[in-house]
Amino acid sequence: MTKGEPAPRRSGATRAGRSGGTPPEPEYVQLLTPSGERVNHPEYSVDFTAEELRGLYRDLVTVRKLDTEATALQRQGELGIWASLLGQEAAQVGAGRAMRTQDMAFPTYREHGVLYTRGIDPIMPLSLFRGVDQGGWDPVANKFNLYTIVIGAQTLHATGYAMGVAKDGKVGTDDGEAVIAFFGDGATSQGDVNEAFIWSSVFHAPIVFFCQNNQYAISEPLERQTRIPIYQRAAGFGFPGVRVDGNDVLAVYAVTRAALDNARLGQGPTLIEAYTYRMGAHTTSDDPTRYRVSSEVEAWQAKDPIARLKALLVKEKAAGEDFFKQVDEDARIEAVSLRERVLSMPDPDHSQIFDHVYAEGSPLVDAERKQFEAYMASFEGGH
Amino acid sequence: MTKGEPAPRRSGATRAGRSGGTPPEPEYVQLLTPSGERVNHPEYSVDFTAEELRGLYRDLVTVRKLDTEATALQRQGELGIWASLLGQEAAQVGAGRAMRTQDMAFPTYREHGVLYTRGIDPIMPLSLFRGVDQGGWDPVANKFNLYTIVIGAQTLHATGYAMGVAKDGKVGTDDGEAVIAFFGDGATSQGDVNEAFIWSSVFHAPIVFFCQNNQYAISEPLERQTRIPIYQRAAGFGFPGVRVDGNDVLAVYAVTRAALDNARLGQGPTLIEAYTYRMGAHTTSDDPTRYRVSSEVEAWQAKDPIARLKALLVKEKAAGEDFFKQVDEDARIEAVSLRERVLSMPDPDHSQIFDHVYAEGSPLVDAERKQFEAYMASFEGGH
Amino acid sequence: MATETLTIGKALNTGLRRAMERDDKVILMGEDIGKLGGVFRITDGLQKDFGEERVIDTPLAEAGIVGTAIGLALRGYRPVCEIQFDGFVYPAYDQIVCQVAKFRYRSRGNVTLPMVIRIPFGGGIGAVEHHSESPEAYFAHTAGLKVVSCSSPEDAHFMIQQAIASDDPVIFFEPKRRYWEKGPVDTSLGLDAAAPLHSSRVVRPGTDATIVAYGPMVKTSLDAATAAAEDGRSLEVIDLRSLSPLDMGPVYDSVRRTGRLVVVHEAPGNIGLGAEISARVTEECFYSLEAPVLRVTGYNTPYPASRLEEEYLPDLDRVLDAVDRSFGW
Amino acid sequence: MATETLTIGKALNTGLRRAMERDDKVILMGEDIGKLGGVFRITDGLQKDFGEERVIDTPLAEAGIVGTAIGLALRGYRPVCEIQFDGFVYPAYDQIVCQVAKFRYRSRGNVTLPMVIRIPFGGGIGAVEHHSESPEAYFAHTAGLKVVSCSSPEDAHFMIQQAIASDDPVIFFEPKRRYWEKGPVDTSLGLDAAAPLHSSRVVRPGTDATIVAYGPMVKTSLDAATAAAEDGRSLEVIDLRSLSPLDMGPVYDSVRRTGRLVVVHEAPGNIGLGAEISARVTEECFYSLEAPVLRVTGYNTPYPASRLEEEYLPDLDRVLDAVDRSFGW
Ligand SMILES: Cc1ncc(C[n+]2csc(CCOP(=O)(O)OP(=O)(O)O)c2C)c(N)n1
Ligand SMILES: Cc1ncc(C[n+]2csc(CCOP(=O)(O)OP(=O)(O)O)c2C)c(N)n1
Ligand SMILES: [Mg+2]
Ligand SMILES: [Mg+2]
Repeated sequence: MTKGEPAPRRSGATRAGRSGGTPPEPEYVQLLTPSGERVNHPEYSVDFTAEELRGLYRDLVTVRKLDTEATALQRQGELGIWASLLGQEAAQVGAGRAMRTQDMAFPTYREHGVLYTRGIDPIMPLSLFRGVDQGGWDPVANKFNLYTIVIGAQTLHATGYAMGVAKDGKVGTDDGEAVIAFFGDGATSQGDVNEAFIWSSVFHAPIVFFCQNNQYAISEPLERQTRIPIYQRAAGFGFPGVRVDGNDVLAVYAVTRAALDNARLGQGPTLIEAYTYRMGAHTTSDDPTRYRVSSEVEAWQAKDPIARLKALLVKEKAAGEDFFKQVDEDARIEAVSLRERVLSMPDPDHSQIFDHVYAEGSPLVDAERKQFEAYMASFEGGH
Repeated sequence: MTKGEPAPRRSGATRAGRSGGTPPEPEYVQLLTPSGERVNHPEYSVDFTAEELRGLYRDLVTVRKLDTEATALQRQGELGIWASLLGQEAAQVGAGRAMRTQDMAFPTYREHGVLYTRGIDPIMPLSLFRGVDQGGWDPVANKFNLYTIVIGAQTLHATGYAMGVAKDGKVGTDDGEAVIAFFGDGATSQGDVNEAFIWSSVFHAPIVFFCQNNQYAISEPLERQTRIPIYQRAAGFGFPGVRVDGNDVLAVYAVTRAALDNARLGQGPTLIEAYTYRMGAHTTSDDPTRYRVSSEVEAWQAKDPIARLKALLVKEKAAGEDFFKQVDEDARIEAVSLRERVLSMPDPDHSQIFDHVYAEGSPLVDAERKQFEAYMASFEGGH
Repeated sequence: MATETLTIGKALNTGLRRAMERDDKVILMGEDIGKLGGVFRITDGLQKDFGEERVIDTPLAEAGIVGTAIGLALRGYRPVCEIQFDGFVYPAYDQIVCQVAKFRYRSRGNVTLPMVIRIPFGGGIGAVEHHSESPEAYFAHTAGLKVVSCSSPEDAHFMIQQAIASDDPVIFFEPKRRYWEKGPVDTSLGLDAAAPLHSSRVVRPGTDATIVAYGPMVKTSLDAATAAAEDGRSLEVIDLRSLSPLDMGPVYDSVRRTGRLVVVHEAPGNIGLGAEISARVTEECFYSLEAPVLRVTGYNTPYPASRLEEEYLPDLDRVLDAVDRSFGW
Repeated sequence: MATETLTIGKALNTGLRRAMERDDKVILMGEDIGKLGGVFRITDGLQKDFGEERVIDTPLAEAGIVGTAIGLALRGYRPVCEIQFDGFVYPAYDQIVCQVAKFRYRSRGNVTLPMVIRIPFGGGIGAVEHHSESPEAYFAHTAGLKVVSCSSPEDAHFMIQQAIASDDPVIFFEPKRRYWEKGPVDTSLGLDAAAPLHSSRVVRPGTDATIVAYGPMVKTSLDAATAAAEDGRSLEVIDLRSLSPLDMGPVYDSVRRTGRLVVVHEAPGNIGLGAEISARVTEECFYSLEAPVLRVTGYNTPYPASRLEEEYLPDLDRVLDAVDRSFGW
């Protein structure tokens, strides 16, 4: 992927090449059709080497495999719940790979694919969903915040962090830092998210708002949140919005890279709407048959993000059967390792209840810890 | 004022006729220049009879006079604080008179002019600012909600009320009901206000969002809240926004009437930005010399809403000296009466502390009331 | 008589249905309450039967839910808001504390806001963070709100109807870990037959010590009483039912008889309901108390990861331990 | 030694200035804190001297203030947020309760959030609604937050610096009706010379009964003690200073000596700080108490119109009345 110049700033989306399929696709930036054709785009064309394309493919497959394994682990009672990214791999891998090392991400609870691209051990979110902890990684050191479950809250954290980047003088040059905030279509209704738009606009913060519009907030379809396309929200706050085919990893990469580079160069925020679909349930606790028809899911199946990249690789002879097999096999091994490590994950020590409540301690917590330990010890005494 | 057809829906403002003065005026709908010239507008022209113009003039003068009296009462220690509308008379009278009897308003703490047009006794807000009560009028019966001090909160109440109007089937016809929510430029930054935009758009509620952009939120100038004109916020939520010269009572009337009628006819929300200026302090507790220069205030003085209507009335020979004198005299008498009634306003009875906490009572409040009464009685016993 | 065996969840559902049948101004608002029937299915089938105008899937914003409900109440509706989980009520906190709680007072009685805000609360379901909170003290400390919690199918069925019929705003805490507990409900009875909404109740008489609990901890306390009985100790268990206002009469009566009181709740103890009950009981029953009022509560830490919640939450053993300590005073 | 006579407001201002001089990561955020210096002028002159990058006039949105402050803290800053009035903190409640309070815990200590949220609180200034609230119990009940309140210029000056220096998030309640009270402050002293931030303190020794208060009610309690002395009654007054965690040691010591305790605060009594103190003191000093702990608080109603606040708020007479009742028990 040639780094290229940051794309010029733009508001609104352009009409993308329409691929043959029904139903009609919405207007968005697309560089790779569902059938695997490359499409040119006047602003967002990026050259990818064969190796880079294979790398993205590997990411997509691995991320899906790990996610599928997590879903299986939940079904077997090893996780309390799991929020699957199935169908959203391209949006997450594209955005994650578009980040530069120095960039900081603020995820929701579903960004396992982004987490993977940040080089964080994919076991990390599983301890959270297993109930062992509430996020085991160091968010600042890893430049990837803790998962945030309260809808929209992280967009303000991201904005503040980006204000700090600007305060540190880390914008305006090629090696500047940018921030990316992830959230869903449902989240756009929260006050916090709209306040984040306001703050980042007023303070001209180096931030990209990356909305995965997966068409649903649990059971509620998009029209419960907005009457107009989400990317157009940005116009009301004075910064550009763009819609991208969220199942097209190349387009997501290109659009996100451009927006991040704009941010790091001091050109302020961008809202990206990655138009995609949640192929599975909201979480493993959800029953989507109550609120959507299978024909809808099938229609989206035809736009699968992995199939189209594979088609491209095959068509361009950038990869052969061996490669695909190897990727599958490597992903399988990673999944097996993940499973094994989950199964052998120790439960937290009970006294952890009282750890890290305060940096500088508290007599109340100390006293309760003591009582608790004495109480627990009383059982050992032979009750 | 001929009722006319509701104006067609539009997004954004049109370039208004520029009147001679410097500095350049922003783009907004204007029907009457600061020097008192009528301007035609392709969408918002309304015919006013001479009597109607005189009526609006009388409103403006009266409202200003009562407001000035309240400020004086505060200076003399008769009110705890006062939030003056000085400079915003046209925005408030124009919007208030554009409402039909059946319409419902949700004010902030500064809408004394709107309150006046609703036919509510202007003494009402003074008891609040005196500390005698927290709003003495019946908001539902008067179709004018209690003043809301928590910035932005009322916009959601207005939206819910408007949803109720629609639920009641009171939209779609000429005698339908519409709702108007008032708020300031600062309020546009609150999550609540943006959620109100979302809700009213999604539920297609019969509501007009009326933002008085008086250029300041206490000491903070507009650019602390937004980088683009406020009326453009609406575009991000899928409904029209329009900017109007807020010191031009005719334009405010026309634009608000059109938006309210659109709402009552089932065409959903509109955001109006009334571009105006807070000529006085934020409240009597404020010291604007700390944050703005007098030349700015003077420039706005030249756009005074009352002077321009008077100029028109004179030019069109719609009113003579007698009329102006009479209006001043009537306003003076109203102000004197206001003052007298404030001075003779009884303090609330102490036991009111315990009134109206609950509709169905509470043993805790009852017990405290009893204790309180016994305690108070103990002093009468001759302490 | 038409006594059925219902779960608490189903009893709430039938209660909501009755309320909607009784008064067509009753409307439900919340996230995913329509086709999905809510994540706990408490509103299951209600949109199908009453339509989208009365069972409203809202945008995803809690301030919006409560704020627009206020407007709907001003317009004459009786909105019943569902907050999906305890941990998600805070975006609506400003609207609840500054607007819902104060509207009547500010308007000198001109405005009546008959609203119910339903909140599934408490832990013990193995959930991730923000799904197991017990925020009731925040609301019970707020004058102008009424706050209740049910602990049995029967109470669930009638209390939700009473809350909706009340002209005061009511925060209605549902013990989510007990949604699947079953019990008899005579759904043919009218509201007159039910105990007053704001009354507490002795749910198990006893003579040696008193346990006060509400919501999910009522069952825990009853289990503790059963276990204690095996050791020959007779515990009286009182279900508060109303968290604001508190109905302290039955508590005082009981403590005057037993001389010992343990208060149990999941919320952290510090400045929780237990503190208030302790303070009042000490004031009213000063000379009857054989030991200070003891509290068994969640610890004063954030709610931990779910594999720690068994130790975090009060359970039968901790209740009995407190009873022992009371006797050992 | 450089003892000056400062008001509480000015002492906060000089404390903020010292903290900003000491550490250039300290930044101030809030509404109208720049040119205006805040509506109470607590930040007067600071933007002029430290620039707009360190004293930030924010958009008008409290969730935004606290939410972005979290991000700035993650980035290594030490944000000090001003909430303009007590009644306007609620839009930020979700960010405070779910994020600020829990971030360290959730991250197993990986994240440190050194933030201060300053809130002028309490009544008695003749203001309109939402400007006289006492919301401290909401925060003190929340595990993960620390909560303090100052009552003298000296404490104001040092406690604000200590709060900023603390690696824990601190909610800092400023007794707004006392902003203009004067007292000596030795501004040349470093933080080491000051009492620990989370310690309570006997501010007037006495032998007959104990009064516990904080913030604006410390002066009221001291005045009551002076008046009681004239009647020959010796009251010990303790300033809590830290509302979470509570430093109960000095309170227990005192009550063990006096046998009587009255807790005073402006916030409604129901589930307030007074309840917690009553519960703890009763548990720790059960056999020392000659009478139950009594509470003198704001009534359990919304804060009334200002012409009623004199009766609504605890004053010297109500404190003395409670002391009398304690002696009459
Ligand atoms: C403040 C808040 N309210 C409610 C919830 C419960 N909840 C969890 S996920 C979700 C839907 C989110 O939808 P969206 O933003 O589109 O993200 P997606 O799950 O589709 O990725 C809801 C309502 C929550 N987590 N936080
Ligand atoms: C939630 C909230 N935060 C802060 C305040 C304090 N405050 C009162 S008025 C005001 C400025 C409002 O500005 P704007 O919305 O422009 O209205 P204006 O006063 O100019 O009419 C502020 C910050 C408040 N009332 N409510
Ligand atoms: Mg979604
Ligand atoms: Mg303004």
